Amino acid sequence: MRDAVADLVRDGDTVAIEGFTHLICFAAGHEIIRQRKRDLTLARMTPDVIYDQMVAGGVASKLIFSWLGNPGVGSLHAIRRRIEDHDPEPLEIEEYSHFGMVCRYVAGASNLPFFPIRSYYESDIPKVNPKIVPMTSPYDDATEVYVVPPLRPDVSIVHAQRADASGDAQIWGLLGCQKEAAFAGARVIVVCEEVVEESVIRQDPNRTAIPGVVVDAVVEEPFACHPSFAQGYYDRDNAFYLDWDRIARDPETLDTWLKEWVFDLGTHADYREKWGSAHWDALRPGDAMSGEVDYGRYA
Amino acid sequence: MRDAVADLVRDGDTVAIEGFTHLICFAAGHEIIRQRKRDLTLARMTPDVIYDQMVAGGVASKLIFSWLGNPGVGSLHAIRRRIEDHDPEPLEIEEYSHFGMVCRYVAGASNLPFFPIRSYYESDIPKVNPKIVPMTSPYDDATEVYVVPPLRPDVSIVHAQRADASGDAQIWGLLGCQKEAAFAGARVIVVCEEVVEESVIRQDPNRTAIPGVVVDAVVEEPFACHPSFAQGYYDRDNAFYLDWDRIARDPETLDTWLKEWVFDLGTHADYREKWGSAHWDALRPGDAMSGEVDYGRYA
Amino acid sequence: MNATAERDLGYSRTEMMIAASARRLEGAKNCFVGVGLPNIVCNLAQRTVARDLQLVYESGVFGARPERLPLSIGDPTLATGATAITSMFELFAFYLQAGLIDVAFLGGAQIDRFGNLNTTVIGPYDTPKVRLPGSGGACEIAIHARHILVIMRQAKRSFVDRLDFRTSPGHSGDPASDAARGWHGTGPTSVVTDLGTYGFDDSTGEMTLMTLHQGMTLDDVHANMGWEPKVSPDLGQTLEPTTEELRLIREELDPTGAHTR
Amino acid sequence: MNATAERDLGYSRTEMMIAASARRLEGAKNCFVGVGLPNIVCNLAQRTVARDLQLVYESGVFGARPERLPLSIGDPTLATGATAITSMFELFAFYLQAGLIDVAFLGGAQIDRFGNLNTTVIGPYDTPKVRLPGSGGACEIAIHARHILVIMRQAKRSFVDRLDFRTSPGHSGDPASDAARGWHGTGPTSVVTDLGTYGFDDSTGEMTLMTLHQGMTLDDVHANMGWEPKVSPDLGQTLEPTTEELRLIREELDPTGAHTR
Repeated sequence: MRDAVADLVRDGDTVAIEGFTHLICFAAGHEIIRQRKRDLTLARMTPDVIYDQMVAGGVASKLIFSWLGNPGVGSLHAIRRRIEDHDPEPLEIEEYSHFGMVCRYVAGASNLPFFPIRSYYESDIPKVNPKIVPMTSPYDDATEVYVVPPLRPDVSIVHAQRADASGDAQIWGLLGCQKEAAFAGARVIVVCEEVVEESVIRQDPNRTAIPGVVVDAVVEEPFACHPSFAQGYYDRDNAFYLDWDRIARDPETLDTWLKEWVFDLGTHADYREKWGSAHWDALRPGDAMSGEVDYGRYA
Repeated sequence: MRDAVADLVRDGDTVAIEGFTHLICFAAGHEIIRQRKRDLTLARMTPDVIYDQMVAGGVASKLIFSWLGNPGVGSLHAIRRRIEDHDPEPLEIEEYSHFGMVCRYVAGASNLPFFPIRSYYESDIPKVNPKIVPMTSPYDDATEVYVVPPLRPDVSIVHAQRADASGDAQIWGLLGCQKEAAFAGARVIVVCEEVVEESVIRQDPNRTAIPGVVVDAVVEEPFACHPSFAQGYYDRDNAFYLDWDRIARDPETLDTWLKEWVFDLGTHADYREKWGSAHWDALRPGDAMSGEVDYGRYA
Repeated sequence: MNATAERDLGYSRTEMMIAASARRLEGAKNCFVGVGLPNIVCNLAQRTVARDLQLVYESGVFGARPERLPLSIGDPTLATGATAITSMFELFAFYLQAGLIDVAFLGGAQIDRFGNLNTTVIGPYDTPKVRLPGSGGACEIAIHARHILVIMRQAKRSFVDRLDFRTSPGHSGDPASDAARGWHGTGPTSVVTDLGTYGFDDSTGEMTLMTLHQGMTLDDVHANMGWEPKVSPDLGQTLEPTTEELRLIREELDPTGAHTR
Repeated sequence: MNATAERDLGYSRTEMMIAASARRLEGAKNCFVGVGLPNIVCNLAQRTVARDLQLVYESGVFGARPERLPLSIGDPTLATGATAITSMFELFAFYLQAGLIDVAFLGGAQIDRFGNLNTTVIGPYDTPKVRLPGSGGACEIAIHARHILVIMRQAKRSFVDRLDFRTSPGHSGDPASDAARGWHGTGPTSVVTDLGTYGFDDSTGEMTLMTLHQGMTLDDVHANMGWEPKVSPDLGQTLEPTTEELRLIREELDPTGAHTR
């Protein structure tokens, strides 16, 4: 992870760490904080605790998003301080609705100059974001839509349950916009719970979300999504999400947390060790197997 | 199948039987011929042998398509006779490229009034299809694209390997535009190799391509795609594809074939029986299992 | 309307809101579930008035069968055992924008008399007093879901005459113009608060008090509303939560009482 | 150039085309495979000059590992054991239109000197003499694949001065204007026929004869071309198929000789 972030994330980049509640690669965010990257534009549908940490860690000057909260808990206090009080400095924001953000990634992934959606009608959102512009259908119905521009992050970082050494990555459970964000990224880091043999991927090609052809680095990092979750591997650590509300409310407590859990640790392996194995054991779900399908051998 | 076609396919309808080389529901096409539906507009990316049969069977007055051939073999002679010689009568055509057709379904499925693509530049296709129109991006780059209109078939008929009684359908192998065509259809028939328990579908929800909420009828019909194939269930009957070239070249031979294999048979069960079990056994592939993934039990 | 009164009734105001909201899902085939209270409401409805209700989550889940109360709209319990999981693009495009969603729950920091909602900001956008989460999927949900049910605690600062920011559109105030919008959605259908339930007037699109919860008065409503509320001539009393509804909420859906007490 | 000559050479003209085409894939990371001959060419290249070549099919397959020669671009052998299978929307949008495809093979009933292709119709569109398959994916492939290799048998009726219909764009004849198109694709790079191989001139975008196959002459080329062909000053002879290439074609890729003899 250290090399991937050092090589591929550059000061001033637009970085998207995606994953909708699921597969949010906190380990990558921590590494970016640790390497003291600066002036990043952070894109994510839901900034979540990960971007609150990164904003508190001083890496970001701008946020592109569609829902700014601690899901199921409340606010992201470090981000709010930057926006409401410019504390310790202002944070530029550019906001969309979820569908608008998703379609920005789809347009970026598809090399489309714009993407039309039926949203934003009679909403104030386009008034505060000039990138959301109205357009009229050229067909007889002359339907009004809004269009959003493509989003092409300099770096997209997505987590997957498993990938092979070439970066062919498979995901199950919530898909979010991992695929779209990966294809949209100019550089792509795939982090996974397990690096598996290519044959495992090829056994079930319909499960492949991201092909290695768009991937620049593959990092095996178990529990990298903690406190978010990886379907079938570990549960969301809801206690931490709740705790973050307390931690982030007070800048000093937050700084102490960052020092203890990010800056004073060298790697995510240290982070795993610091939590201790009992913590990880408690997050393990029971089994719920998918069953198999037969692709058939045609030789 | 008889009831599904009788209830849901009406004279004059736009009908899409989709499946890109894979999962082409010939059984539905045969039933439509048998019920002597008339004046249909047939939409399909690749009309394939199925629409050659349906056009020869007299059900169609118009074709919407992007590639008109017998894949890997050559021409569709019945359709060519209608287009080139108006024999026995003209056939209206409306043509796109593959990407244009796919995006027509995507727009139809998404309730979008148009869909932009980077295609058709310097091609004569837009000259012969006024529904393909140029549009300029409203952003600074002012990129030129073409847009295609939504396609909303009155009836979409798609085949899947398995579905539950509610129509929740799972597909593996080539996906074509089964999902997009189903969501785009005003009425939807799902035909499948096997109707399975709902629990089988719910074991692997990422495999579900089409949810029952858009499905009007579910028909269990093994080998319904013959001579096309169903991944893991049976191979393409290439001998038939080759043979069709001979059959369709001569209108009389074709009429004899239609009589023998469609009109004189009551159901697809009769069709299966007429081919005989040895024929089906020969098309069975070996096994190539997908392996399982663990969704985890979170209770 | 204090702790004593609540104890007397045998249920909390939040439990009343949940029960009243869940009943509004009777007969619905599917429901787009939001974060927080709507999560509990939909799960209650599925166990009571709408057993075949398909739970849809903007995270991409259709037909969820959660074995526990989801901690968020992206809880792993929603994925395991669901009917279908789709990319978020498909969820928003093929399901929501295509008009397949029957009912969606929305809430907000501010609502006006026409059901327009603000979840973006209190104060000016560029110099916010309180920065709220923003739209999420709410803007498009308000436009495309066939019916919108709003659940909000009532207060003068949230039921306002004029929104600080319109995140999600409601009724325009002119039903003819609303019909001409050509949206799948018919806009907000009901608002359930801790004081009562509201509908929207067919001829004006304006929020109208339909029932008061047990123990609540018109004075309470006036005291907690930023405009002069329309009141139905047939103003009634909201049916109280049943024993079974309360049992489900307390034992199955929110055993720790985190959301409901 | 008759049956005797072919026997003397020890390989067919088709086998020569296949071998010459396959070599043009040297170093390519991935290739968009078309129906028919390109299928065999790509499978040969994967076994010779481009072992890591990822085979991509417009049917939605990336990284196919066919255990047998596919009967069509949608053969089930392409799906089993592939790296990824995507919807056709994603294949065309995320892979092709996004510029991820290195090389694609195209062919057609007609080609002009700038590599424009006709796969739609012979004769007028509304009153066709021969109705051809149409574009399929060819129109967008021609625009987005980084390089286009064309394989076609050469004849006056197919190498024409003027197309009956332009299905897929080639070079415009003005390289400056081509560069300004802003496409990922650089247009046709090579044309391989049964007579020789052609490149495209950097300054005019015009098809230029680079090599003649063993036994072919400039007269053969003139006799089978609808315009006066440009000839490279360094005109050479095409390398003949190797024993190993012929073995692969005959034993593994087309054992029945259906496509190659």
